[in-house]
Amino acid sequence: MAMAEVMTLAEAVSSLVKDGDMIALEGFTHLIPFAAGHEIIRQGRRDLTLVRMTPDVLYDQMIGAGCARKLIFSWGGNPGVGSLHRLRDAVEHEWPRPLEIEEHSHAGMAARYVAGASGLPFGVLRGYSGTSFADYTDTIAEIICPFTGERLTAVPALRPDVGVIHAQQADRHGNIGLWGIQGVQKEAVLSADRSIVTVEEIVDVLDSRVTVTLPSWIVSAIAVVPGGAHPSYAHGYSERDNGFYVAWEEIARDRETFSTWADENILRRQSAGVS
Amino acid sequence: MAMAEVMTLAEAVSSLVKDGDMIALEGFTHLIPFAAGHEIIRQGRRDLTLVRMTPDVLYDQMIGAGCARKLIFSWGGNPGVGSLHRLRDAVEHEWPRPLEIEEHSHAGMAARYVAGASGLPFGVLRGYSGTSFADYTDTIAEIICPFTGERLTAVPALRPDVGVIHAQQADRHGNIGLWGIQGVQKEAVLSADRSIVTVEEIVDVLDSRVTVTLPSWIVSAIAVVPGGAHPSYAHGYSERDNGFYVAWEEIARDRETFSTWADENILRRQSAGVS
Amino acid sequence: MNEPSADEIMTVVAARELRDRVVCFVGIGLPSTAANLARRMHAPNAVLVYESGTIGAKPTRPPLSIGDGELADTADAVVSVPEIFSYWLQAGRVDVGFLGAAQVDRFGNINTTVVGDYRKPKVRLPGAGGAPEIAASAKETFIMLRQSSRAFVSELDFCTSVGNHQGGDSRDMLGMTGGGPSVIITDIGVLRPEPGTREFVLTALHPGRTEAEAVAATGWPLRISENLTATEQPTEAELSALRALKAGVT
Amino acid sequence: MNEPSADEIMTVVAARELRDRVVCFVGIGLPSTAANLARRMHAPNAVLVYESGTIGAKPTRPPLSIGDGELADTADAVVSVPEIFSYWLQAGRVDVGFLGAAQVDRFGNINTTVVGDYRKPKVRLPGAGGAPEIAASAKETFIMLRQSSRAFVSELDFCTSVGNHQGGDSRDMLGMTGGGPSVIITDIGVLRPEPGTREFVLTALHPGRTEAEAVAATGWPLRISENLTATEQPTEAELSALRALKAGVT
Repeated sequence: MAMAEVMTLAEAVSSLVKDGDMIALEGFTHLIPFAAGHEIIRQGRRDLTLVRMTPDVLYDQMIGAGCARKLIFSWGGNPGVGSLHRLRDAVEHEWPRPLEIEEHSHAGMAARYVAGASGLPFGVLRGYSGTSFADYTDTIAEIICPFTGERLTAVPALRPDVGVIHAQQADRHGNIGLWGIQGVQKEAVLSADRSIVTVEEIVDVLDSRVTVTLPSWIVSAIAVVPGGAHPSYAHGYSERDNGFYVAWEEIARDRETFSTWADENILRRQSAGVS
Repeated sequence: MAMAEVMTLAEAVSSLVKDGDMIALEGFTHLIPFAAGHEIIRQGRRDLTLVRMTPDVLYDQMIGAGCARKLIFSWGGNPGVGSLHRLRDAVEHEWPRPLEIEEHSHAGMAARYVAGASGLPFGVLRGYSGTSFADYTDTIAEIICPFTGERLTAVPALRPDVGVIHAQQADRHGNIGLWGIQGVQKEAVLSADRSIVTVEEIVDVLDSRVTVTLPSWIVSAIAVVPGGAHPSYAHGYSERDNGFYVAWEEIARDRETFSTWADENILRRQSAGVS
Repeated sequence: MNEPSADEIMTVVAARELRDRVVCFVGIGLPSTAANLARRMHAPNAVLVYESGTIGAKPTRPPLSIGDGELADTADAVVSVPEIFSYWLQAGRVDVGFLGAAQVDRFGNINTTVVGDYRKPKVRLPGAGGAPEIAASAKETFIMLRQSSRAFVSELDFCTSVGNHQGGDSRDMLGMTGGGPSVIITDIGVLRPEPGTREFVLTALHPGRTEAEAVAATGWPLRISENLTATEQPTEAELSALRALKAGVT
Repeated sequence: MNEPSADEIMTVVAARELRDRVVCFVGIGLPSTAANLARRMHAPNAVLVYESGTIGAKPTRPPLSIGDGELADTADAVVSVPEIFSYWLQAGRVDVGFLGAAQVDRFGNINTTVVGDYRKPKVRLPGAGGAPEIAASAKETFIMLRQSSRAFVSELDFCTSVGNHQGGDSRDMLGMTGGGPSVIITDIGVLRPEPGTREFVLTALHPGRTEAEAVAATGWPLRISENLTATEQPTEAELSALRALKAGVT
């Protein structure tokens, strides 16, 4: 058992994320680790398999920047706004490179994360029957209840190499605390081999509002990155920047405006966070 | 959708618990619904299938009082003290009546509750292989992972007729809040067809320490029973009465001392709680 | 007050479908607006469940995303995403699933995945989200989308969420625990499944709309109910509540 | 200071086995006392996990039950019982499972269920609790119980928790993810599995104890290790820490 190590975000990404890794950056609208994703782009990681239930603007950026070889997901849109143009460009026109996709529903993805976090090879759910999903993936199988004979669906566990989340706080021992919408934050860390958690701040004692605690010893690295979820938000620290999500529609629609934006706002920026 | 109804404990038991029901009174050392169990004894319910991971002193009392036909459980002892003499007397000598048992491990029982709460017919775990459990029950079966071929264990869902728990608080809308050791409180309610929740008090706003909330509309009845978990405890309201657990050893060892105790402390007592 | 727009009529009609005290699993966009309108009008005790894990959310304005902070702040309970799908939706605790769609067929099956070939799509849509299991497990489902021959198709390019499957009792054969779609609300009218075949037929027309419009906006030979009714014009109360909701006025 | 009792020696020796920084899933009773003693002595950073869902509990005195309030108050995290078994134990995050037993056999398989016939038991014991999956999934398991021919049996009446199964590689054949029992600590001495056969043999004797005593207190033909060692007498520091722990002195 090793305690989480506090380091800069640049160090965390450089030591824990490798080309070709399967990585899961989670956060269900809330607590999306944008800063960590930008650092991965900045460090030029390639051939990643990106896992995420809702590959919204962050994965649009990472896909547009050419980090990804494959996407495992369940809903790829800009919530309340529309399409993810960089994702669509990759799927529809293989730009900047072809993108393999493995597609599930939210319930299926959740069951896969839970199986991964539980050390089981598969999860079981009522789902997918009658749909087209199984025609395009071998990650959906039938399973029969040994007691009732009912037919259900099995999905294989997700076991990312690296799980990345943003949280509100870490305490001085490296225990992570978060509150508000929990998403699959816990499962993204517990299903992964290694993990990076960016936090708003390090505190003496976790806030009483904390509803999910991750003990220090299951986290690999902690980086202090205030605002590290922007344009997503950290409940109690910031508000969702809905304006940015709306603006993304125009930025991402065109390859050139996207590349200019990424250059100015990611590639030529300093690594984020406290060092 | 119907909101939880606030009523007396006597009314709750009388309207929701029937002879022959499968009932789960849960609380993992913490928040054990003793007062509700005593009311079930007082109202003379018979032929119950009692479900509980840790049938400790409360189920010793209910079994000794003759309420139970069957016990589904995973650890039947007096924690830190020793045996449950009434349970043993029923199993070893069929007193006051024979008791059928269906026996699992904690992990198996937890998986069964989770399956019940999830609307699945079975749960999957790594467990039981090489043990003797499957020789004595048909509620353990092998299941093969359709992706890896691994052999795992399936257990059938628990679906009690009634789930009964104690919690610290209900708010004026009937939402239930609890904190401290959570056990399988949530699953006992969510896996059951009907539910009774006894609470320490009704408050305007749930305490900020609450970590588990059960919305009003999934609870059938709420009864206000301050101290309703004694000799178990309600974190923030009372301490575990370890002395009583130790004293139970002598009370329960003998049929007569038990019957005298039950007569004085349960049968001839007024129904507990606020009316 | 201005005349209601087509979207406003659709939203008001959808809101009217939602009874009080139902537990409603809400998709983002128009369904969320309609459900919140219902909560402000005749269904103050409807429980709104969002896939972000917020149960009993009471947003003051239609949230942009299903994970806006206000949903958590106003919810009775906030649970994890795995839990919302297993303990709440799959367990059969949701009365009404309220879904949007990109394509729908005559049996209320839904496509939100791709237009064209899956491997070489003409348009890559967002995909499933929570919809497949909402469609499978909610006791009934309401579908809401603008009617056009591109959206109301004779054959889906991809079946994301199952409605009445191939009609008749074919849905039941799939072993689903939920009841399937009971209404499709569009900007032109309302469609409901015909008993027996479970094919969706036009049962109501909104003010100013015609049967011919509805037929032209449908990619299969749309049948008209013998009991076709006329939608009641949105009331001033409904319209002003809707506009206040969208403006974030409480 | 008084001479140590047999239970005290057993507890001190068990505590010594626990290395610092391990994640230890603790059964109630003697294992819990030993683990907490270790935390006060040489293993201040050991993480104690109780099946009640408390992770990183730091009790000031040995709890009577695995659900005492102090465990929750002092824990780094409190999770539900289903979660402690699925996300934590089954997932392989526990280094050491620390178990008691009513009966143990030469391969470290454990019975805590019944003495005699299951259907007509002579003695009905509490049953499994968390032990079967602790024994299956922890990276290694420590077993702790008083040695007697009634407890150390040639054949278990019921196999509650699997140790080295039938010896050799038979445990591995069961597909378990954890490593199995690595030590049995008794009031007489210490037993460890012989490489290859994985049968437990006597490897240490406590002060004042004899091989003959150990053999007499074992229901199978106990073998003695060629490298039999003598347990170091509990130090004053160990004893006073143990007694302070039991008295609830912090």
